[in-house]
Amino acid sequence: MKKIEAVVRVEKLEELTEALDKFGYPGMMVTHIEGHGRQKGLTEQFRGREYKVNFLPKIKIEIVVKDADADKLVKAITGIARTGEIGDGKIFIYPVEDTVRIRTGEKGDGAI
Amino acid sequence: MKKIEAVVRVEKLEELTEALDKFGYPGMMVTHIEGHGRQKGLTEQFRGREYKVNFLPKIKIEIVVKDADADKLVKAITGIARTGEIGDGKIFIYPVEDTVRIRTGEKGDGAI
Amino acid sequence: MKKIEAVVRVEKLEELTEALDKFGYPGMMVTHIEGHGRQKGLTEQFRGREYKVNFLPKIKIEIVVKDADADKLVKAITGIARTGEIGDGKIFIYPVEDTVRIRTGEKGDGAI
Amino acid sequence: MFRKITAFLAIFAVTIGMACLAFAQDPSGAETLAKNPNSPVDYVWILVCGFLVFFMQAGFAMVEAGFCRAKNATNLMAKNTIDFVMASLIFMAFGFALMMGNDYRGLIGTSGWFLHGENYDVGRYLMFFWQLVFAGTAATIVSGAVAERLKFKAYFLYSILVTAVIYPIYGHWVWGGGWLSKLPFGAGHVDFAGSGVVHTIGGFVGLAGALVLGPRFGKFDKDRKPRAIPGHSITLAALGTFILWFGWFGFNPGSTFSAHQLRIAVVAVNTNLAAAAGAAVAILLVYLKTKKWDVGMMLNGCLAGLVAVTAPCAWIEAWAAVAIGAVAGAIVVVGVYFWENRGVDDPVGAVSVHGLNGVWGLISVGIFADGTYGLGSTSEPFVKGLLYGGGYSQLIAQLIGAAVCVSWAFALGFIGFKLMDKFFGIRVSPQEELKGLDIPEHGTPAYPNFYTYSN
Amino acid sequence: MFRKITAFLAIFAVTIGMACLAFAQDPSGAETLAKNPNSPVDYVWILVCGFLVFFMQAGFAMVEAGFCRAKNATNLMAKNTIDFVMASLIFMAFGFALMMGNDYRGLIGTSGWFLHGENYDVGRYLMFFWQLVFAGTAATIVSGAVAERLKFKAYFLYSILVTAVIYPIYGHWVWGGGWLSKLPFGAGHVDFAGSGVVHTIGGFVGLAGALVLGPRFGKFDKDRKPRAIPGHSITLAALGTFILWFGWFGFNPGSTFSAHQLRIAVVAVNTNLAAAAGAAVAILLVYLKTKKWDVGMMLNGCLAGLVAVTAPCAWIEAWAAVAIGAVAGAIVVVGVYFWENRGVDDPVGAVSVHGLNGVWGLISVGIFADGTYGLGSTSEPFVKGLLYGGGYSQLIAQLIGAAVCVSWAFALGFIGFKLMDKFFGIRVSPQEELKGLDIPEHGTPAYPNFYTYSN
Amino acid sequence: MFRKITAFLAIFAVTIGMACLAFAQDPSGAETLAKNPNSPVDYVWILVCGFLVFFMQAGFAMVEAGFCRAKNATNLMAKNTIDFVMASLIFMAFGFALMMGNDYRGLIGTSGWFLHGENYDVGRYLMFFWQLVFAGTAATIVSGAVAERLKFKAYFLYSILVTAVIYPIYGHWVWGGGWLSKLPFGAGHVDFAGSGVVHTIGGFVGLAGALVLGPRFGKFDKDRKPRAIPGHSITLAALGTFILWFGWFGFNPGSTFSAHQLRIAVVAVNTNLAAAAGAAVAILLVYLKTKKWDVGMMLNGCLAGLVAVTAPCAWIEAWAAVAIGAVAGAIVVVGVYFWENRGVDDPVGAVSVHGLNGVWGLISVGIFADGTYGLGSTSEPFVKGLLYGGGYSQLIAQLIGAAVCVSWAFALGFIGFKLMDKFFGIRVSPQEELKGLDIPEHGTPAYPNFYTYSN
Ligand SMILES: Nc1ncnc2c1ncn2[C@@H]1O[C@H](COP(=O)(O)OP(=O)(O)O)[C@@H](O)[C@H]1O
Ligand SMILES: Nc1ncnc2c1ncn2[C@@H]1O[C@H](COP(=O)(O)OP(=O)(O)O)[C@@H](O)[C@H]1O
Ligand SMILES: Nc1ncnc2c1ncn2[C@@H]1O[C@H](COP(=O)(O)OP(=O)(O)O)[C@@H](O)[C@H]1O
Repeated sequence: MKKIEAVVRVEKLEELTEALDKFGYPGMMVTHIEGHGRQKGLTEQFRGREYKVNFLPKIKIEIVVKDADADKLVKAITGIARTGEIGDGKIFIYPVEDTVRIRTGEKGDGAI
Repeated sequence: MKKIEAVVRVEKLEELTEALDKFGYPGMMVTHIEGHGRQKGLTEQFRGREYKVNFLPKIKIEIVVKDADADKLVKAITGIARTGEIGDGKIFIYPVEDTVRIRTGEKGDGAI
Repeated sequence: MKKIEAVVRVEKLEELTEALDKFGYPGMMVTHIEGHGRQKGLTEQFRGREYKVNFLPKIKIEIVVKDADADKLVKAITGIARTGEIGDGKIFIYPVEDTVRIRTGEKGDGAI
Repeated sequence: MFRKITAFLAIFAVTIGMACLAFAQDPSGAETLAKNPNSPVDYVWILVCGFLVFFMQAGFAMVEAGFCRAKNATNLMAKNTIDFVMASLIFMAFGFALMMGNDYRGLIGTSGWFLHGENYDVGRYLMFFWQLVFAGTAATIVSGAVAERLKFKAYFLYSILVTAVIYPIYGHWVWGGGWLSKLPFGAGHVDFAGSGVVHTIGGFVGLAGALVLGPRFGKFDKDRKPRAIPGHSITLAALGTFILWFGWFGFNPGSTFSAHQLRIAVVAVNTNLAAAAGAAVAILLVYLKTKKWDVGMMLNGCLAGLVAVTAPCAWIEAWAAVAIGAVAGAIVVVGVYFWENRGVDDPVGAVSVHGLNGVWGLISVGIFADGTYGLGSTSEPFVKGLLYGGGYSQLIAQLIGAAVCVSWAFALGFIGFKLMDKFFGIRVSPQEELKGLDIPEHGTPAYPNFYTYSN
Repeated sequence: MFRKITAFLAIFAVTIGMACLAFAQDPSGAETLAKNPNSPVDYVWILVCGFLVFFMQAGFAMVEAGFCRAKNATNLMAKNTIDFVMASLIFMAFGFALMMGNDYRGLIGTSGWFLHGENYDVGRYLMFFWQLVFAGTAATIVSGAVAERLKFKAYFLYSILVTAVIYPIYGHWVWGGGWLSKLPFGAGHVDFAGSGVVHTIGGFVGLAGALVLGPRFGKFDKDRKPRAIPGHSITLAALGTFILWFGWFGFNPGSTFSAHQLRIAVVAVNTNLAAAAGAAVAILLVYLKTKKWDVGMMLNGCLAGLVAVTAPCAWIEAWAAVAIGAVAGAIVVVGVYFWENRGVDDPVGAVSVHGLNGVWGLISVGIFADGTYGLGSTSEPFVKGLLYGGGYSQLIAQLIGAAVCVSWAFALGFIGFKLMDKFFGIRVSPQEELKGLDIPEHGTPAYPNFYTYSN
Repeated sequence: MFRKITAFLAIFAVTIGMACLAFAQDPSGAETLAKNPNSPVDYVWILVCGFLVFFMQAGFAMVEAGFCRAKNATNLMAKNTIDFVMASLIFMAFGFALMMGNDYRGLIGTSGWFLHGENYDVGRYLMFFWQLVFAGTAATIVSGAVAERLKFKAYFLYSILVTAVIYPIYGHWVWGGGWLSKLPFGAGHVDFAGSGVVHTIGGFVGLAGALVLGPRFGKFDKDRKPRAIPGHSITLAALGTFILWFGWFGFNPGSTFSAHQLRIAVVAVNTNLAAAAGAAVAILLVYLKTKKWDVGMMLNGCLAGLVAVTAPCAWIEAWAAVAIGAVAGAIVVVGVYFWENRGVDDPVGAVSVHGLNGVWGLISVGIFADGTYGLGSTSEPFVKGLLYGGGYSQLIAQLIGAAVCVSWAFALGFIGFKLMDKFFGIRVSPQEELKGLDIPEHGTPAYPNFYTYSN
């Protein structure tokens, strides 16, 4: 089992969810995070004075998948999340030792 | 060391925290995430028009534990978080290479 | 590749970001989490009645780094995040199998 | 759907259409003006004060929302709107007639249904407007005490009950020439702007509702110890309190129902001083206990002072207003702890603020009234209390009225909520309560763009 | 920067300085008071009502913000402020003269530019103040219909257009002694407090804006099916509605422009009943359809009732106000679905609330006016509609006025927005719209301390 | 606890009880009405305007909360409430007597303590009410300048100092028949509605507080460069501004203290135009500098215009109001940058809005007063400024008054805050400031259901 963790642009969430549903991976955890990277932050202003915001809102999607499916999902996500502009984000792949479905107690790939 | 990551129903947080305290694992990270899975989303409505919300608020609990304690904690969490209804959530177990307690600089199991 | 996950005090975020920038690791994911540990929670009050809050706001910083850089970054973070008081937080190190830069499709260390 | 609409309207037209047949008195106001060329300033005063009283609806909505959780904010907005909506329609149809119609044996009014016929008169409409905004206030007080667990449907029906029966009938007894106003003690039972008629009624109907419903999930721990459930916005609660304070300047001074009573200046000052004293005492008392400056309780204390001074405001002088407000501030603090320790869950403190202090307000008339002013007039009979040589008679009249008010409000409120509970259950399901009422009852979360905790 | 300021001010002084040369009439009010010793109460009434109408600006700001997303809240505050700011300056310079100046062939007014010369008179200033707050209301209605996508710059220019041309010229036709008021049917086209002059104008200029802009990104899915875009704060929306309801008590009763018209009591009652009926019908209709108690629609229904009763409020009795409000509640529900199903995106329902119900309000006069009251006076000619034996003539006058109002507002609004669009493009870029207008246009997020979703 | 309460109240009763002994003048208002049958409309006007002024408390609370961070919102609500609470009690006990009591050598008033004895009179109570709401406004201005770091306790004591000493004594000099009103230049130093008495006082006491406290943690970076600290709710800030604008219509026109001064119409128009001009200039100036439409500064500009026109509003005509407001808008923009660049941290811009523009308002009288109106009367002496042939004398009177006002407010404010700082330290600890004052000082987070950033 592997965990695919993708940091993407906020506006990509909807499309990605639909795609993953199609792949038979409805299950995911979505977190609203703040990203910091190559992409420049915003300049905002309050009562006439400007200030820089170094963090940008990003979406973090985490999915635990069967080893076999990892690659094609990574490809799919990459394809959808890409705009070619700085700030598209990253995908990280981690090892997972086990999964338990709380409702049934099932373990292993069956629980995913 | 292992990391236990549990996605559970919002209303289970309090009970889980108390239980883990008892097990001598006060330390945890709690994140409010949005879950997507088998469980149906909600139908909401605004000014007469209905719309579907595909994400449900869930709680993600992360605890890093000694290898030895992993299983009994997973069992404990499963027991408490289970309702038998779709949407109970999942537990994922990951390998952890090391832990550092910032306050003291300690490393390894002692730092957990 | 390794992932460094640091739970730190909210007020340390700014300083840490600057330091990591210097180390050539601008890229990071920041999450506002609620921490629970040795540190006592707060006592709040509403309309004359007191109540305890068991969770404290903490910042979780995640950075994926080259194996070689892990140690010095952990040291750096520890140094900055330490106050010596209970509640300084923890650093966890996890194995990472691969990284993809969505914008370019690059993989491996080059993508970090 | 359209058929439904047309049907609905047809019925409406017919039912009410009857109205326009009977002949009218002075709908244009020409005669009234001719008779009394000075009336314009009275009309202006009463209407403007009435507008301010109406605005209190916004104040209640904000205070209650601010003191409850985000997951129930939509529901509170719905309830705080629908109660005035139904009050307007029902009070126009029945309430006003029961309260201000021709008296029948001191018990009820019997004329003026649907404001029809000879009620199509500028003077009657003026009085209707004034009484309506008061009825609406009494109705909206309850929503706070039953917040976060009462079904919208039940609240919908409740608001009809209050504005068609509970409020107007008691109102008739005190303000409609009914038996309480004719008690053979002092000047009879008097309640200048409604500590009793409006606030005690609202507060104790609320208590009945809170008791029938039982406490919110999580309000008491296993061993019945009360737990605080913090409200979701102190800024809204404070805004609401300021709006109420502002509106009260219409509520009390406007109750002279005439601008030619220059006593309105004294009423305004007293109203303000009581609010201030109540707030000061409340925050100081809690500070002595917890060493924190408790804003929520200060806001409650401010409202407590306003409620208490509502009955006496026209018959007392400044120092008495301060004293009455100070006691009110103490009562609300003690009251809030009192109910909670007895397992009663009143999310916004409505029972202590309006119920207990409404009673205190009625009683205080019998103590502090200084005999300088009469029944909305500068001439005899003057209202005189204990401290000014009036003896006990006025106090007795006040105690009787207070007792009747509490019993009437609590009894009818209890019966009303119990009956509804029998028929369809007035409390939402535990899951709905846990998730908050906004989505299951209304489908609409109050703050969809914000990350909120639902606990 | 400083040179710029001084320049700016210099020009100001010069342009307007001209004003103070010409001689004045009664700037201190001494003569006016001498002539009419009873005028103070009228001044008080008109000013206080005018203050209430001004306060409606806050109501619109809160309702629109509440019904739109957090990422555009700053922009909505900016627009809802600037429109009244520009209205004040432009209407003082040009609008007032065009609307209330000496009539030229029933088409426009031609005197009183910059309130100068003989306009420096307490009576003229009073009238200016009253007309200004109305102009400001008409202007601010539009911001809701064009919300979440119109550039601030375009809105800035639009508010000049509306208060310098669209509103005052049409206003002259109805209230300035223009041709519509002289139609040879019934009492001529009548619009007591402005269902047409203010609300229909605002609503249909808004429709024009919404059409020129096109729908918001995400409002319709691939196959053109409308999708709900929930507003970010039901509490603010409700607060805003209460503020508007409150302000309307200045808007309608104040339109007698005299406290000696005791009819103000009837106007106040009718205003309130229509709001209640509109809210009740709207929430019930949606309940029949979705089995949820829809707060957003109830608030719209309440405003719909207020808009509709604005024209007839002085000429009808209570039951008619309820009927008119009930129909308005139905119209707003049907209207909201109607526009959405036709691909028109009106984020807050301004077109249905103000546009459609403004028209209904005008028409209702021809149906329900009961002949008991005249043109802001208790004497002939009285306004009489169909149901009271007035026959069709008044109805015809109302229909003509409504048709003219809709065409004028829509045509000029459409041309105005189209022209601006040609010159500099009135819609923000897709990325800006996605991120929300607050940061790209103003640099200031509305809620920087809160975790918000930007979808 | 109960012993404490009773003790507390006993003392109260005794202290103030003294009051009710002395004999009273006209508590019922019967004689007053007999003497002047036209007074009701004046009472109505003054009271209603007074209610509006009171409502400004809500406006200040919302503006300040909106412009500060979520973590200090509870604290701001607490301060904005307690200042009016203490003002009410203290001004009734001492302030009113010092300000409006029998004059002693042009320096202080010396009668009317606790509103007792012959002050139990409708006319005196009316005047007290009016002066009180003004005192409360002066007090609340300061909370913005010292926001996010001043201890609640210190603010509590400060509000006593301001309403017992600083405000009433200066007020006596200008409005109580004191020496400034008798300056041998022009008509003496004049300040129609309080640009100086209320706003300059509040603004410069605020400056003193800000200086004694020093800037907030993080306001300036290592090399002293100012950094923006965005406020947590632009919607609340805008709502507050609308409420203040609304309340100002009571503040300025009501200052005629009589409805028989029809000049109130001119005052209302001028008040509104200055607000609009201030807002327009402020947003345009910032736009020239940053190319963004800055809402925060527009709101400040609007308030700046209102503050500035407060002194001259009754003595100028429309174009002058626009000019004065425009300059005010420029002053507030320049002022905000000016203080920040000098290391002064004024979180909401109170010093520039109220302090600087209060001074400008006083001066503007000497420039733009057009000689058409007198001292709250339509007869001699008329107030005439430079541009209308009044020469320099009025301007000199204004400059002297302004200088005195600034020095008095700053000096006493500075001493007051310094002394408190010596005794118990007026600033919260760095950790408390970092976490926000809400929890350490009050125990109550403002938004417990929302995910907030504490930075
Ligand atoms: N080494 C890293 N570890 C963790 N997160 C990272 C890392 N590098 C980038 N990110 C995340 O990816 C997001 C996009 O990265 P960025 O450098 O801005 O653009 P790009 O990925 O196109 O180069 C960042 O906002 C950050 O959240
Ligand atoms: N493969 C997965 N990867 C990550 N998170 C998952 C996965 N499957 C489920 N989840 C999380 O678990 C939650 C519950 O899963 P769901 O399918 O709704 O119910 P159940 O676990 O009872 O089948 C989801 O909301 C989602 O957050
Ligand atoms: N075993 C653990 N697993 C996950 N998070 C932990 C663990 N132990 C501590 N933490 C996190 O670290 C934070 C600080 O830990 P705490 O015990 O309060 O202080 P200290 O680290 O100084 O002993 C906690 O709030 C929690 O979020």
